[in-house]
Amino acid sequence: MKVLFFAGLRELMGESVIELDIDTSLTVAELKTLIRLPTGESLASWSQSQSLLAAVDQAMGSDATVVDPGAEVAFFPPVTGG
Amino acid sequence: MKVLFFAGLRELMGESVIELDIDTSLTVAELKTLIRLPTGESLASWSQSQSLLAAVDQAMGSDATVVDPGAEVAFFPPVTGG
Amino acid sequence: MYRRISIQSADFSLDQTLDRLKQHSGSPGGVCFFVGTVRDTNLDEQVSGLFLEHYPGMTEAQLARILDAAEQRWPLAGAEVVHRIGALQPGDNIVLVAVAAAHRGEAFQACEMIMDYLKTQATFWKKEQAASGDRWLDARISDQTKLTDWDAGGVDF
Amino acid sequence: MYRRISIQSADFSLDQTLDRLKQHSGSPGGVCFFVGTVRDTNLDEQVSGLFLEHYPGMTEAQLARILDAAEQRWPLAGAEVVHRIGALQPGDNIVLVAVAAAHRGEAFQACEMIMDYLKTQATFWKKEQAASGDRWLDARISDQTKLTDWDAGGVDF
Repeated sequence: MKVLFFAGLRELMGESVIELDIDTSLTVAELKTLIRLPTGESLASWSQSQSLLAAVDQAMGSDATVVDPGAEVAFFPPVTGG
Repeated sequence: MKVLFFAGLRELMGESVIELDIDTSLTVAELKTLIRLPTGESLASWSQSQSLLAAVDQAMGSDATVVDPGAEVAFFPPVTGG
Repeated sequence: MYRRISIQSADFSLDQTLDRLKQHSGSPGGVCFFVGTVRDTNLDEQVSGLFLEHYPGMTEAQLARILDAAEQRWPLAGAEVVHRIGALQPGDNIVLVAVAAAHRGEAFQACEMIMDYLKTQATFWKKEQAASGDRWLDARISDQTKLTDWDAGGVDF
Repeated sequence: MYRRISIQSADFSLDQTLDRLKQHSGSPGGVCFFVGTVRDTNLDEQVSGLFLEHYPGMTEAQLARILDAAEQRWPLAGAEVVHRIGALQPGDNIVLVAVAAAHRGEAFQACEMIMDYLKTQATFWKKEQAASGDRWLDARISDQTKLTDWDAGGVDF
């Protein structure tokens, strides 16, 4: 499973993409507990105080969205284009 | 007093401007009774069946608008720009 | 507010209007433009051309009054109105209204109000060359209705 | 409906967009454009530049979904969305949305809706170079509110 980070979160993670070796489906919420920032804090814990959006296969998702092992997931702050 | 005609009314009148020798103030409604189309019909009578707008000194006017002897008056159909 | 009103037979450029608005209206954030063009059909008939007549002097005065009304209602940074006159072909540009403002909602609203007023208050007339002959266009009831909506919203004109 | 979506570092031309819309969307009558530019101040600080990052692939997909939603709601003739990425200076163009339609009210509404959705749903992020250092911009609550207004009006997205 490929997980991408953008903008401020990308800088905080220190990388723009990680590969996770996961062979079952799980929810976005579950995935957030498995990803850790360089500080050791989980993304799930961090997102309790920060706005965080998630996309699954390039469409907006929520905590309940199911992620298949081959999916592309992305986490990012609220968008600021335009 | 200078009276201008535009668009379809100009073609109907056969001229774009006439000079009237009027030395007192009068209303647009009164002025319309004095102006005659080539058919002999007055503008007042014609405008009962046709949409007609009036401007006095280059601002929109109504039948009640007072016209001074030195004014520029214009009559025209509803506008169709844009 | 920066403003420019032009009645001209020549075509216009949106890119040049944008450059002027940027140059003269500070750093407004957003610009809304509307461009009206000559349609190739009207009343189910092919249109081969258009002739645009106007009332020199009054047209400019009316457009200035319309910009005054918009400026009174919204905090705008700049506006341009360009309207062509003379002979035009299907597809040709007729009118350009551009409004710069700090907030995009205000740019959209002011641009639409200026167009709605221009359609009913600016002294232009279109004569159409159609297959069945030349004809002066009639004003549209729908344009009058749109104006009433702005009046209800308190536009002072 | 004719449509074109472009994410690019190069600047864009409104005149060229208008030409393409005329060429590909019949004889639509009216085109509404919105252009967003880089402001020179933000949060009371001088801004010396901006860097725009996006999510390649998803951004294009989101913009296509936004155009789908607009097309579902109004009878449109064509639309273009151009968004720049990379390093930009104050005054530079950032975004262009252009919508051609037979009726101008629909062109205005669709253009504004596309901009409102773009602001909250398209995966772009701005990093600003200000006097006090570089900072990622925060999303605005007001942009979220505008979206809720469209949702209440029944936009399907």
